[in-house]
Amino acid sequence: MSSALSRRNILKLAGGSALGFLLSPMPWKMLDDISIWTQNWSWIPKLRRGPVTHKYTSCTLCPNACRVNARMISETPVSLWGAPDPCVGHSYLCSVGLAGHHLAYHPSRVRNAHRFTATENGISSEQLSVEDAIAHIAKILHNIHVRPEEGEFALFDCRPHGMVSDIQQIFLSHVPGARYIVPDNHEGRFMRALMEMTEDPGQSYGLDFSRTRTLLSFGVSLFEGWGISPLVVEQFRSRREEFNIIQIDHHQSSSSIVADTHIAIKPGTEMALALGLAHVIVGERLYDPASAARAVDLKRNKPFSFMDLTRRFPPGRVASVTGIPEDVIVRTAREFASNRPATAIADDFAPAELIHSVWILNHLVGATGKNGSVVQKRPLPQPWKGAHRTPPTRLRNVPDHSLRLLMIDASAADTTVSWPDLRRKMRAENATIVLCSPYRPKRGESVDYLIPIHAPYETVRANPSGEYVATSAFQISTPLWSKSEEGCETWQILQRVVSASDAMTKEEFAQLEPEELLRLQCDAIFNSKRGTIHHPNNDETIPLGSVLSSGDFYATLMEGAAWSDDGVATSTNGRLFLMGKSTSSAQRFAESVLAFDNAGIDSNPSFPLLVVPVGEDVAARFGHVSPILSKIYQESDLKPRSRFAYLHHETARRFKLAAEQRVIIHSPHGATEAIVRCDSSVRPDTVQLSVSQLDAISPTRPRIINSYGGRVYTDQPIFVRIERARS
Amino acid sequence: MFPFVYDFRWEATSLIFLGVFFAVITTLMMMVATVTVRSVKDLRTRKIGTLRWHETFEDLPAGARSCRFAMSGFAPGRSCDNFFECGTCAVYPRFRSLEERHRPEDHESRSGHGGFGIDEKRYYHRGHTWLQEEEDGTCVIGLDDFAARLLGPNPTYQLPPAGSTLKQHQPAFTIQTGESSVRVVSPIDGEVLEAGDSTRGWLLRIRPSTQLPHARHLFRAGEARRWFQAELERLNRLVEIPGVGATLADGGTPVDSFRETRPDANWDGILGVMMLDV
Amino acid sequence: MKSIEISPSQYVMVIDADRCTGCGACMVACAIENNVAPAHPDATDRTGVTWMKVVKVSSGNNGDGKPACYLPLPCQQCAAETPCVTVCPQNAVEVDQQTGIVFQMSQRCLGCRYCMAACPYHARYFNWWDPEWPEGMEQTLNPDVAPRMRGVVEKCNFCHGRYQAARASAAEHGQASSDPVTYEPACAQACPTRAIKFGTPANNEQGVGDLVHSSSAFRLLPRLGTEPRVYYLSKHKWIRQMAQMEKETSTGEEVHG
Amino acid sequence: MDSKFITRGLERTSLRNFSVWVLFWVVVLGFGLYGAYLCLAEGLNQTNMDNRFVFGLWIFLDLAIIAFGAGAFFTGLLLYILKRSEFTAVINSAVVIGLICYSGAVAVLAIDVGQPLRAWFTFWHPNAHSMLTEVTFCISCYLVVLAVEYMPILLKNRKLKERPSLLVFQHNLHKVIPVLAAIGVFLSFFHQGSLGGLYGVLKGRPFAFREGFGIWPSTFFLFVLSAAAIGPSFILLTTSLVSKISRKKLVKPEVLQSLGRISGWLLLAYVLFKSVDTLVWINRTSPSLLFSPYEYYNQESFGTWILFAEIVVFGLVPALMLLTRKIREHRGWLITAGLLACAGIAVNRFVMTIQTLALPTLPFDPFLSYIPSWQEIATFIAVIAYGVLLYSFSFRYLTLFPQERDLNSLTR
Repeated sequence: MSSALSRRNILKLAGGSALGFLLSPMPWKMLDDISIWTQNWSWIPKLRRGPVTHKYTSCTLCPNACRVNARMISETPVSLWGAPDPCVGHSYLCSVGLAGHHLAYHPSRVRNAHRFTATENGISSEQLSVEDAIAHIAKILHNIHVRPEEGEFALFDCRPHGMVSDIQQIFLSHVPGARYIVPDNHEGRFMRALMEMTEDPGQSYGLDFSRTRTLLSFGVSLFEGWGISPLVVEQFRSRREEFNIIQIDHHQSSSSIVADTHIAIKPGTEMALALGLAHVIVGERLYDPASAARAVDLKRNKPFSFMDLTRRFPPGRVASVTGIPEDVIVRTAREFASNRPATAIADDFAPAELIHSVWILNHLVGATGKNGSVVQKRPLPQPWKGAHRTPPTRLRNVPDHSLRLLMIDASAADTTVSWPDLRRKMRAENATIVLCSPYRPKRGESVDYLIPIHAPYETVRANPSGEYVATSAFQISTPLWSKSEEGCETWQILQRVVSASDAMTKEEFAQLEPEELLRLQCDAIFNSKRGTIHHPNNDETIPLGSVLSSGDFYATLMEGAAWSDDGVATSTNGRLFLMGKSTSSAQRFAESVLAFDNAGIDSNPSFPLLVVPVGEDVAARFGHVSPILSKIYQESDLKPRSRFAYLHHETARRFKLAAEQRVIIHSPHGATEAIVRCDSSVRPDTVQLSVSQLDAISPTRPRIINSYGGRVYTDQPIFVRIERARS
Repeated sequence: MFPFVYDFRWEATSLIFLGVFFAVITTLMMMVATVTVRSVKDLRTRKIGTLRWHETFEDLPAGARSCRFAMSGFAPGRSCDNFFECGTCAVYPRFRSLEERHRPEDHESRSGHGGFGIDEKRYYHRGHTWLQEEEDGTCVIGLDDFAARLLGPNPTYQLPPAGSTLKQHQPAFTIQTGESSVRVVSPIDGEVLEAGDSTRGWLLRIRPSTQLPHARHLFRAGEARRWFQAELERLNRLVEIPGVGATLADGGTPVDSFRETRPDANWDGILGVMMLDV
Repeated sequence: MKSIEISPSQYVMVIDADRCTGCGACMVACAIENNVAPAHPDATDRTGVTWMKVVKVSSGNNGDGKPACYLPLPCQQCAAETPCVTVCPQNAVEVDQQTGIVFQMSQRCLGCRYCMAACPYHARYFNWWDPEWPEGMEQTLNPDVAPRMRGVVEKCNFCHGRYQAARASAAEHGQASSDPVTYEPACAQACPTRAIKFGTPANNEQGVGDLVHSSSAFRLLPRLGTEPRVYYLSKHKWIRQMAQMEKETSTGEEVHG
Repeated sequence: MDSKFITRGLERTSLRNFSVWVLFWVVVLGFGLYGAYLCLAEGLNQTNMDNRFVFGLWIFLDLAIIAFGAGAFFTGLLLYILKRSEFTAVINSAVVIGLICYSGAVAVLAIDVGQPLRAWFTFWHPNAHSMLTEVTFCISCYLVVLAVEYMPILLKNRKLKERPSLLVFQHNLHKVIPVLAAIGVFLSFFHQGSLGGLYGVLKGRPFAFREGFGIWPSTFFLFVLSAAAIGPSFILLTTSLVSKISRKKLVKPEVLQSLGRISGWLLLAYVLFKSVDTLVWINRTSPSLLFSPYEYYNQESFGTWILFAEIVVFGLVPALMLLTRKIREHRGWLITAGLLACAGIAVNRFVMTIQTLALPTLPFDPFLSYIPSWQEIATFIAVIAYGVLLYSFSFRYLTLFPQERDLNSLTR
């Protein structure tokens, strides 16, 4: 009984308390807390608050030196945007540039110097102070100094550009026997080819599209990468309607997708087309008389004239070689010659003869030396005019196994260096590679020392404009963060190494700070008394003359202003050499043309498809871009991916293949596996493969050049056959 | 959900929807509440005994609930729906009068059937107990042969003390046999005067609160015979007893203990089902 | 089939398919502007979070001189029968009547993903992982947009943060809260070729008012009656027909609607 | 050992066998729960669902088992409202099955959402226009109803009913069961329908979109009808399965047959309506959205055969079988027919969920495929194991089939 009573009491108590609990604010509070908790998890980052300010600087990720408008929250950049820039002429940022401020936080960022030693189980790394690292390297350098037979000391400048490269050359000039190595290929080759064909060797040229009506592009990537593209994009932005783009491309590249006309050409036959167009222009007398008069070897020349040469390329024949309908060739030639100002451009990495032939087209329509096409410009005034400089050596010209100590300047975001090539230049035993980079070395990059340098926007950097802009320009990339102590620039490391190993013979550069360097540059420009300054804050342009002192000039540039040179009155009476100034080069060109004579590339029937290599995920290959680019390269199918083979639907049908099917790609030299993707922008008789798939199937290890713009060149064509993989 | 919640929508659809929802919720809660209240009431007004009998009755297998007139063939297949309370049964009088007319012999005395001693003087209850009136107006309660054979040798009895009251159809005493125990329901209301044991032939002496002849729900000899037969068949359906078939046919004496013949059977279950304790 | 639902004071986006080079700048700018985290190592194009997603579309043939094109796909901000709004069990999706922007309240979303099943444009994204930024990078987050968490749905909202900022500064300059303010989403600002135009037909910023009525304007799956606020432009017939599910047989009129 | 807990007159296997059986399923359950735990702790990245395949195995599971669980409400309807007393024989079992199906479905739904802790937001800010809101509300209410209906069955347990308080509570509860059944019918009608509505309203998914009456697409009614149709079949199947495993006669064959007959009629009606609906969809609804229905079926694995299978092989055939006395009276055929019917509904739910998501809507979309990850499958298995366990315990210690005692001998 008592137990029953007590049970009832307990029940009452329980029921009562339950009811009371419900009536109390507690349950509602708990709901509230749960909802709040489910909405703010502790590990979701909190947002910074603070005043919004804007800071102007310029991007150093590529030679375009784009003007940047940084949105800052309490002294930290939260987003970067392009800023209008009449001097350099473009006002947008590419996808990589938009995320440039992330690079300081890149996952593979390093803050300390490292030494890597190969052990039986992989590479082991140890940290050490920058001083120690420099001391070690200086010691090696010293040994080289004492015993030259041990091998050479060299600096590899991943992107020779502007005054930093300049000062590095000057330093090296004081180290006996030191080499200054540059990549086999770098920007501006197309422009420099012009030197061979014009009279005055002192002149340098730039492209001025501001009035161009017809742009004839031989497979240049017009909308990605650097070099010419920003100039094109800028015109595309501002005056798309009267800017007529003809893109000659084997597949439908992103450039051809937006071009007004896309002429699909059989890969490797571009030169034939160029000469074919020249044939029509010459034959129909469409060329610009003035220029024709300047061209000494157009009509009569020994052993033969350019006309003789072009006779070999009648449209009919060119059509058969290039796979382009004859009427299209003729129409294009007429349009190019009539709708002027017109400019033809080729890629820096295209074969020399193609570049040459493209220039010939420009000469014929009188683009050279005309405002609105190819204009002359004066180079950027340099300090230390007289200083002695170590001449650059192309990587491929460096004798194999000759280097004992190599320093690599990887301050440029893009390092298109082929690492195996580099390795081959090193001594077989006790060779030392020093990588100066803000980031840990990527896979396959075996270095001995890593010395951290500043990431972009962390320090002041001189930022001269690219080779192509119509007039030289100069900006300073000012740091977005208050300058951090550790880390510095490659040239400073070089400076310290050199002076530490008593190799340095000249004391004058021993203590040179980045700012001083920039001041010297500014002085040089200021003293030239040329050009104008554009200030983004008030968006006004003033002549340099109106600036009182070099100090003021420097200060203005530090605020994000840009200096640009005056245009030069281009002389139009200089002689032109269509086939090349020197008889030797003319000979070479003529021979290559004759060699091409019965050319076009013939495919082997058992390997019917030509491989068109495409650059795969930049983020994957180039590593050091913002992780946010994964949106493009990982979280979308926008760009060609490795492990896929892209085929035109017709091709797929022809070989009875379906999308998402596993296939094996056979070439005479090997086979690789891939998954089929159908893409109508691929030329029917070709297959698009990403560069990483080429190793297995190409005759030689493919020499990949500039895969940034999604465009890749290999030494020789690769033909393949595709078969379904049986699983 | 409620008007005071942020962005509550004052629109027909929501209002109808929520209206229905709250209606359902309320109904549910009301029902649970009512049930609880009723239960508490039932617990208070000590009806628990009857209620338990009713529940037990509901839980009995259909076979155990067949109407007495179904056995006598007047209401074939009819099963009881009045908790064996023939006293308050609506159909009882009609079938009874039918029986009176067509089966007078039921009330003549007979010797035992199928080896089950059936005593003229005794009243049998469906819980396998019998009642016998003594001269002094008291009654004695005992277990019938069928039960004895079910229980097997020397079961132990827990009998209520003198003075405790018995309620019809409600547990009177408990029998322990083997590992199983079974509650035997009282055949009638009354008060315990004295506890006996198996040696004295009866288990309880009681003073019934009603005169036995008026206790309609009890069986007299003739009816009991048919009932025993029915029970045998029911038992046989639960477990084949060797020889019982013969018994049914020629009325020979069956084994003394069903148990020993079929030790493999679930006797606990059988006891419960046969003696109305499930 | 032009929209009648879209009031001229509501925002529209006009994307010129013929100008899109597929560079992806809009995707990056969008992710940075709206605090979308970099991809989780295991993320794919089917599990990523890309409010603005550019896709390459093949014609399957020569496509009269243009075999393929790029289409940037933000949320289409449907003006009529907005599919995601009606299905959300707890009103986590709202249409701002003034701007017409379809806004996802990720704080209230329970991640049932019903809205994603409902969206014919696949413009909604689920956070399959917790958002994670490399150490230090969270300092560069945009203070105007709250980062989301694992298990909720999110999508393009025409850079709502920017809209509110613009609205605030407009109010400071004493502009009435009724008339539309001028602003530009991150994707439009970032596009190198100016393929993305944004504004209200009323104010005709960047000429959107005229563009939506041009003969080359079209919208995705118009027959679903969702009246998207995102218009596309292309001079190529196959692109217009493909996007509107018109069959080759259909005549120009139908295409232009 | 535990014989004191087993209803008197029911013969159950020895505790040892039972323990072995239970142990096995507990292990399975444990494995499944681990998978479910991963999905809760690590997030839904553990599954193979993605932004395009937003629903997968789980939603299919939910729709299927909730349809199977419909036996509970439908038997309730027959017994308490249409007074078909013969179904007392199966009502208890039906209620237990319903409880298992619904609680299982709700549990899986809780894992399926990205933020389970916010699930109650649906009640706090309900959007009355959303089918999912209707589903959430109805299912949670009906789960309560089922729990209450399960109560008396539980309290009739031999030991529990010894307690006077429980006894009277059970007694009174049993009196109001018809009201509960009525509520159950009402709720079931709406959420079974809304489950069909879920996909039927998606105009953005022309493969699933259907026109309808008022706010309800035709799938709403088709789902109600189909659920009612296979509810009895599923009870028929489970009952036969249980009696096979327990080697007992549980109900009189007539009961199963009349279940089959009712199932057959409803299935026939369903097949007819479904066919009409499909024709309307093919000839009007889908073309009006410029989607040619034939293109749905030349995608990869889903040919027109799936339509044929759904309507004829798993629809019309079992319906006719169940309506033929001869076949019905043959136990084996009866079960086969029931199986076919249930399979048909499963196929229907599969088509509505998985195929709908696999098919592209944007013209440049690919056809998508999806294979569930082991965590998803584990969670699936967990539900089954949970069901088996709950049913096994109920069957051992409660009286699920009142007729069992009259149909079986009590020999071991």
